[in-house]
Amino acid sequence: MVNPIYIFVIALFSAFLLPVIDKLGRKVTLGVFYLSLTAIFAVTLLWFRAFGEGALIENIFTAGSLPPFSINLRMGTIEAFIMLFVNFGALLGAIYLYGKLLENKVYALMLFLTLIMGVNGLIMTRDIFNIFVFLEITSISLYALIGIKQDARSLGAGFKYIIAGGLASAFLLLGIIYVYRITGNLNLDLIISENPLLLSKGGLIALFLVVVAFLIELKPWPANGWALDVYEAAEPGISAMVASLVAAGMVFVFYKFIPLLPHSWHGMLILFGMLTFVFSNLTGLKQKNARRLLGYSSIAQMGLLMAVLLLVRRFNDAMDIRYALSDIAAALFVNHFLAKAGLFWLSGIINKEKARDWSFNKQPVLVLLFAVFIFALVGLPPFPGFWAKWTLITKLAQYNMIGWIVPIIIGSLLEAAYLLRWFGATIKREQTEQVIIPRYKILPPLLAAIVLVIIFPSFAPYMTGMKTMFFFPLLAAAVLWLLDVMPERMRGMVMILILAAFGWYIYPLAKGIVLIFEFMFIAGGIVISLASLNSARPKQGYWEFLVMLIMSLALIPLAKSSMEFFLAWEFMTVSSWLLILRGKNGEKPALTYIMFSLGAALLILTAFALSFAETGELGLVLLSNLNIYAIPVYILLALGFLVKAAAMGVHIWLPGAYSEAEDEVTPIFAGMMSKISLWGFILLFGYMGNKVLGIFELPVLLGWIGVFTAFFGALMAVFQEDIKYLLAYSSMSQLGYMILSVSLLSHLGWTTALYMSVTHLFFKGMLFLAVAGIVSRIGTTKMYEMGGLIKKMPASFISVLIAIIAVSGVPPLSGFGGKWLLYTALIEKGWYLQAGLSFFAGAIAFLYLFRLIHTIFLGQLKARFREVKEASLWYIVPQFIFVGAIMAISMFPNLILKPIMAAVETQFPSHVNWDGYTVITALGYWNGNAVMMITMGVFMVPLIWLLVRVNMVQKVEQFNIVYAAERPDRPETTHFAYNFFAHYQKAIGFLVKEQITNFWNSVSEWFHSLSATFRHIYTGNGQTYALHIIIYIVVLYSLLGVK
Amino acid sequence: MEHGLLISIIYAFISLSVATIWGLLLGGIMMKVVARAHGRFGPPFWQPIIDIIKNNARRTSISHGIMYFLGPVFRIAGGMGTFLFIPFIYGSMVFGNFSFAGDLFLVMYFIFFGQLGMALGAGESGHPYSAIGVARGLSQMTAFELPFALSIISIVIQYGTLNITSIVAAQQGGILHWTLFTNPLATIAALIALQGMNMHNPFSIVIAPQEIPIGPPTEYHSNFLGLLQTNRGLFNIAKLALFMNLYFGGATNLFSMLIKTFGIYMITVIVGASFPRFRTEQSIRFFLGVPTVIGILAVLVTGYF
Amino acid sequence: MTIITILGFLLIIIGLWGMLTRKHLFRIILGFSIIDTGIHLVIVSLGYIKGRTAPIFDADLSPIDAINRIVDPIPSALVLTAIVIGLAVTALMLVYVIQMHRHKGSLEISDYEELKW
Amino acid sequence: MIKRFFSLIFVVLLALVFLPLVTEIKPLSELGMTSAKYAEDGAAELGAANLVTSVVVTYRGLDTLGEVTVLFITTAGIGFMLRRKTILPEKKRRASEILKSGTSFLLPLIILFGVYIFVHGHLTPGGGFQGGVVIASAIVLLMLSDINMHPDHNILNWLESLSGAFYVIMGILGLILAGGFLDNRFLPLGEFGKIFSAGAIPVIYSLIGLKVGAELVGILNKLGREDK
Amino acid sequence: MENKDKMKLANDGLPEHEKPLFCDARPQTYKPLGKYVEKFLNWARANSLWILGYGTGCGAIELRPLMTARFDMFRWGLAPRPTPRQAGVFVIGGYMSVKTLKRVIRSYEQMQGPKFVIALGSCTINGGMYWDSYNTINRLDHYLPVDIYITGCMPRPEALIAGFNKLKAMIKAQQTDGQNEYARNFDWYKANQKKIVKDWNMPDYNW
Repeated sequence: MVNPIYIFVIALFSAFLLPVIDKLGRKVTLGVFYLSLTAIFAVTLLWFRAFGEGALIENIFTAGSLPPFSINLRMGTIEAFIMLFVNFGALLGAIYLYGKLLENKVYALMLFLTLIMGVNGLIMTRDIFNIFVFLEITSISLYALIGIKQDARSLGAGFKYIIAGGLASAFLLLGIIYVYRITGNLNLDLIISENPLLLSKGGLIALFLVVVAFLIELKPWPANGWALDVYEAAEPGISAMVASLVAAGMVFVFYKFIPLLPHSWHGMLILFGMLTFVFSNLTGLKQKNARRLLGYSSIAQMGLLMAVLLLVRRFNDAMDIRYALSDIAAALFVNHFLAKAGLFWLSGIINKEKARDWSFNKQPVLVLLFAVFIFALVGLPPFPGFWAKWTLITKLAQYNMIGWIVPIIIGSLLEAAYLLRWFGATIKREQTEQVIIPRYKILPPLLAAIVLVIIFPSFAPYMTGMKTMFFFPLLAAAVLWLLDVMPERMRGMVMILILAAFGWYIYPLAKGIVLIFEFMFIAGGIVISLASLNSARPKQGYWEFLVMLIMSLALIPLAKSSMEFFLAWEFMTVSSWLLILRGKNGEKPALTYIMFSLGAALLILTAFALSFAETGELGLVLLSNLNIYAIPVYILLALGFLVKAAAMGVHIWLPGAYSEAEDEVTPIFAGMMSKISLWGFILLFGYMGNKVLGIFELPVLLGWIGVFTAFFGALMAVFQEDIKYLLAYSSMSQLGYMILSVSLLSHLGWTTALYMSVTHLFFKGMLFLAVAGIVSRIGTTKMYEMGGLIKKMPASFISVLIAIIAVSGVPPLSGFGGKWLLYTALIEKGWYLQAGLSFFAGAIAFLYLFRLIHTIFLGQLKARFREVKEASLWYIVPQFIFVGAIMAISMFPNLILKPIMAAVETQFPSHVNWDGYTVITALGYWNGNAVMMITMGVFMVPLIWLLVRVNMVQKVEQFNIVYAAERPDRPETTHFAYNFFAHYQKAIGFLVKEQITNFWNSVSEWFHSLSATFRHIYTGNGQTYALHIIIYIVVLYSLLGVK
Repeated sequence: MEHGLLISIIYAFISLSVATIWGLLLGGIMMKVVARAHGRFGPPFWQPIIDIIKNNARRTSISHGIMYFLGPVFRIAGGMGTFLFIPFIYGSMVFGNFSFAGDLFLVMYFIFFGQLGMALGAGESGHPYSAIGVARGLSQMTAFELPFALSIISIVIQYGTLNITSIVAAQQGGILHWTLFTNPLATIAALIALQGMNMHNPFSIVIAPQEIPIGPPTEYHSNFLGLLQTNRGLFNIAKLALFMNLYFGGATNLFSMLIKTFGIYMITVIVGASFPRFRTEQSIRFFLGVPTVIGILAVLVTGYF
Repeated sequence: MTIITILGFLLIIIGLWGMLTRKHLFRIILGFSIIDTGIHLVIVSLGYIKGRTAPIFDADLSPIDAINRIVDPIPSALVLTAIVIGLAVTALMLVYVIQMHRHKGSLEISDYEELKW
Repeated sequence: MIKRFFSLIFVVLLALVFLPLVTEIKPLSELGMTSAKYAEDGAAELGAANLVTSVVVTYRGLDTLGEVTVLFITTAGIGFMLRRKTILPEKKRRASEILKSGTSFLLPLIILFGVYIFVHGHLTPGGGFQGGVVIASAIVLLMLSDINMHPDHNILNWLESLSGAFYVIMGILGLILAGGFLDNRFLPLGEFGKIFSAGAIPVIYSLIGLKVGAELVGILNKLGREDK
Repeated sequence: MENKDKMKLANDGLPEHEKPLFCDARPQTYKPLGKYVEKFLNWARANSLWILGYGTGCGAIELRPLMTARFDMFRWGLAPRPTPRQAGVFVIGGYMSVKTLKRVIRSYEQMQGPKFVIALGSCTINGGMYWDSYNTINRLDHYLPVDIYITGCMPRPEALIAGFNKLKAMIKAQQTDGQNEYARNFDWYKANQKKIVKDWNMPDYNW
């Protein structure tokens, strides 16, 4: 193997000779320069491969004597791993800086080389004074390189950096010399083995000084203002180096010192790491400058990494180099390293200071890169951050360190908040000017992104026992993305074919309740997707995310382990979020949606982690074996699913998400995605049954939440002016019924829930599709702007009519079955008051349903819609498929009730008898078929009477109304639609004052003002920053309790 | 059902006819009663029937569209259906109706069928007063349904069944077995709700004749109006029959049915003659206040004590 | 505990105080230099053993009894490196100050606060 | 003011943090294990009379290489930072006669002294760094006495580059021919205490001396210029 | 049936873009049904007279007492109705100004047939005390087919009752057919109406 010393040799040799070579011309110099970097990278690559094949750790001695008498280096698996990325990053960084390097003096090349050498040295050396030397080489090269951009800002930032770095190295030097004085040598390994010597008071102080110096280099909160300034002001190529390469070196040095640290220090240091993670992210919330924002994120990630480095020491897992990334810290490191460097590079390409000035949605390459980096940072699958977070939280739970999960969750959410907000805003902003992309500048982020994606197989250890099909959503999305050249409708057909094939593939795997869900997702997905074929306009990213969403939905019920479940869950979250973001005004609702969804996901993750901690396995079945953690797991899962179901209190994401998503997607959200929370509850109750917390039976509590959701959802729907908002709240209300009935934990209850969810899919699909069709024709979603469309869109009217009769539960259509089952089940269980309230909610549903159909189809047609045509067939056909389905199950409820009851019977004993078409429970009976027949009969009699006399009927036009002996002026003033239920608002509108929205808004506001408060510590004054460092040292010292 | 389809249709027809005629006459009688109370003669008690004939005898009519045309059909189909799902006279083959098809909840929800259809028809007329009237009617409906539903739940708890026939059966054997006496709270709540359902004063804002010329049916006339008026009689009887069955021991023969429905309707008339009109939000608040509390008490008393 | 060590620490503290309180950029650099010097003093003082001689072999000092007669050579070696590095950092700071002055014409640290929050 | 107050408090607190280092750590009385080994075997192993030099150049040779690198990147950095066109300052007081004649008299002596120091680095106190600084001081003296004199940029560059490169080559030679990187024993150790002894140490120290001298001159030269 | 276009009304009073908002069919004449059937139906019509009380003039004051306990019009099957759609008898309560005439025509046309008009007071007959006013019409039956005139200024409620009873008798005897008369002489009526009402911004026939 090549002696790693040659890394130094190559770097130094070319650095020393470059000024001379430069006489031959800059091209030659650059050639040598890139050659050297490539050679260095090649050396590390060789080593990495060797370790992959099982090589042993190698110590490299210098000066012909053995340590501790001479300096030695070490090349081990971890070193090789880190250096691989460092040198890869260095190469990319150098490529990125090509332009700058070309135009600046040769010094820049030399400095770059020494910087790389310094970092490599930091990683390899085992001599503590040598660490100091390499640190200084790194720092000084960096100080000089920051000056590549010569303006007052970057110089000021650089100077602050030097002050901070100088202080850190001063303390480091003091510490090192005292460590030497006490242990008598400078070799790290020897010092570690003679650790007890350092446990004296003086020794601990010396150690403290060393550690604190590296902490400061890691930019801990709040002593990190100088670093932020550098990130903000320096040339982005350099910032990328600071955030990735240099940080990697520092982290690794810190890692080297960990064995020296007394155990009593760990907790406090982890705390400080976590504080950095949380507070940097918090402060980032308010940040408007793109690079400074990245700076906050970098610092936060470093804090997390530091905490994790200390935490993972308790996990005692052996690291396998073949799967280097199976180490949490390594995965976090790689994730951060590539993503952050990539983002900094991107920021250099876009070259806009303010994050809100970024806009490049017409340049797919940039969008894609941005997405990959942001998603990786947020920790979405399949990027390393996802696996790292998953493992970290499960391990923390397993090793009984649950408390640490809290800051991780809070910090992650805060980080997601500003990153995803940024992402959403950037993607949505209309691009006005072309971003010029020099080829050499786009290459590095491109490579980084590719690596982020293709290191995916390295996570194989996480995926043991996981079915391949859980990656099908990604695969399908990728396939559709590659088919981008095809005509849009063709792509849609392919997507539907994929769904059908997928349905065929999973059909044998599903039975019972799962089969019902699969039926809803696949069949419903196919039918609803038909509507999206209506336009041949290219829709970037539409089919991809749609297929991903539907497939991940279908996969969730098939999940056998919590890993599978969570992965599919995250795929679902991401794809649905992106679909919302595609909507015209989707930016804000998408953010709210993703924040709540991520919050829910993290709750679920924590629950799974706790379950893993207790049972030691990931199988979902094991939820039923839980004992110690049963209650917390139960509550966490329930909370997570409640958020997804948009239950009362956490519903505020729903209206925006549903209504701002594209019209063709909303039926999928409302009809299918919302049901996934129902599946969650079925899972939860199915495995864990009833649990009692204090005097509360948790399902009873959930039932109350459900019924209040139903009630308030309905009430809020009544007061909406926007049709999609109305339907969204209506969905929320319906979900409330389902939560209520599934919480009953009885045969009838579950039957109700499943029956409702299937019928809800049908009628919500119809309603949203009808609305989509209408909106596609008239271009507004405000109901009071519509009116009288029945004559223009009779087919849509019929479908909406059938749907609202079904939703309201009026016999003879299928909705009544749901209501009947619900009340029967509730009364059977003894939940009387719930039954009363849900009856009230059901009555309120009439209000919004009538308003819906009236203000759209009835009343006065507006002049500008006089030429409107019926919605396109692409909308009508799926609606009538659903109409057919509803009519069928209304006529023959057995079609659906019998399979559902049979499926539920595996869980609960059935008390239901059948007599022909009559369902007989202990309480009552219902014959859907007979009701249908009788209704049709009694309907025919008066109809015939009217038809007999139809001749005398004169058909009139819309203004032929009695209008107090006047003629109507305009349709707008004659159509009663706005504030339709004004008196209702007057009577009980106070119940739906926006208190919950206000609550969440104030939570957000509170975080933002907290952020604003905290960031004021960064005064911009270099001296103050120095003082921060001193304060940090003193405070940490006193908290560590060095004695 | 032991008899054939044709027989049951004939029975249903008889039952419907009796109910409709009785319902219309009941309306006429009440008009007479009120007139006597005013010191007038009042119209003849068969006046409603003349009105219906007159309306059907109209030579012209206009239609605003299909839904407008079908609205009254929905309305009367709702009335007929509701009635047919209620066993009219306990133990009677002819007046047993189609109660085999569903139970109490079916009846409660079928009530909405007609209202919904009517609302849609009225909506298509394009007249703003119709829409305003419907908005008021629906709002008020949600409010009085709550005490009514609570009362029903209380009854279901009390008798352990949703089957109306069984509920009537349980009340047989003396006046003290009536729900009126065994569960007075539920009865009171339901009777207050009934006032709302009947849309007499003080809950008549929906059809405020001068403000929004009789509200939803403001555009209906001729034979459409004829159907609506027929339904008014029939539907009235359906409601009264339901209340009779649930709270007043049902009826074992035609005569007791006449007496009981008359009595129950009398309550509405007395209340209507004694009170002025509530505004919509006042009536909503009213129903969500005392009657709901009574209903909750009824549920609590029967369900949990 | 030797007087040199104490002196070293005193210099460190004085330098730090200067760095934290002086507004002028050159004085801040001066403060830094004082800290550096203090540290160098501490380093050297830690290697000193009372009554011993420098670790250079000559007529007076043979390698055989060196172990009992010489002071610790390592701190001397280290301080050499430390001095050079200190010099380097100081030089770089000075260059920064020159450039900063060139761009903004000010030598007050409080004039370089536009980056904040 | 409040900042001053905080500074005072925390500097005092920091002093308190340092206090145990002064009070607890007793003055050294025995050599530590590493230095004891150096004292016992250093002379024999490396053949250098100056033990500090052995440590500096060989035992901790990597540090020294780093140190040289630091100096090197400092010059590079300064060159990089001051990369705008610069000229010599115009208003410059002419050197006094005493300085001029003193310079012409002392210059060779000082350079000679510097060369002596780094060539004898392995025998007597001093070495490459010290020698380099002395040489640089001679050049500075020259620059002070003659305002028109400024060192040739090219020569400095070549000197720096080549001496640095040769230093690295020395290291590699040690790696290939002797025990490890920067091992001085690929050249004969020679007779203890003589000038041609201690293997490559004098060579390395000479290279360091040249390099340090060139770099320091370079730094001063660059810092002494002004904007155009 | 004649030419279809001749059946349509021109609706010239309406701006072009509003024409589709109004029905343009002509009123038609209706034949009575079979003898006995029609007799029965006329009985029902006569016994259920729903009044459209349009208080156009002072006569409206005399209409109100009819509803009181003293006169009790309900016993003859008379009932007030708030909307012309449902009413069968139009009681014109006195003098007709140009402005009210327009509304009266509209309301009359919106009533469903068979429909009857009772005109109260001298003003409807010959203009009464306003006979030379610039703002009132003199003879109502130039504009609408009137079935019964009740004279007086104002006629007492008793006179009204007598008028109603006369109307009932006429209906039963099938002696009055204002709806058909209006349809037959539609063009004449319309021309008269338009002579008076200058701002004719309605369709020619208000369905």
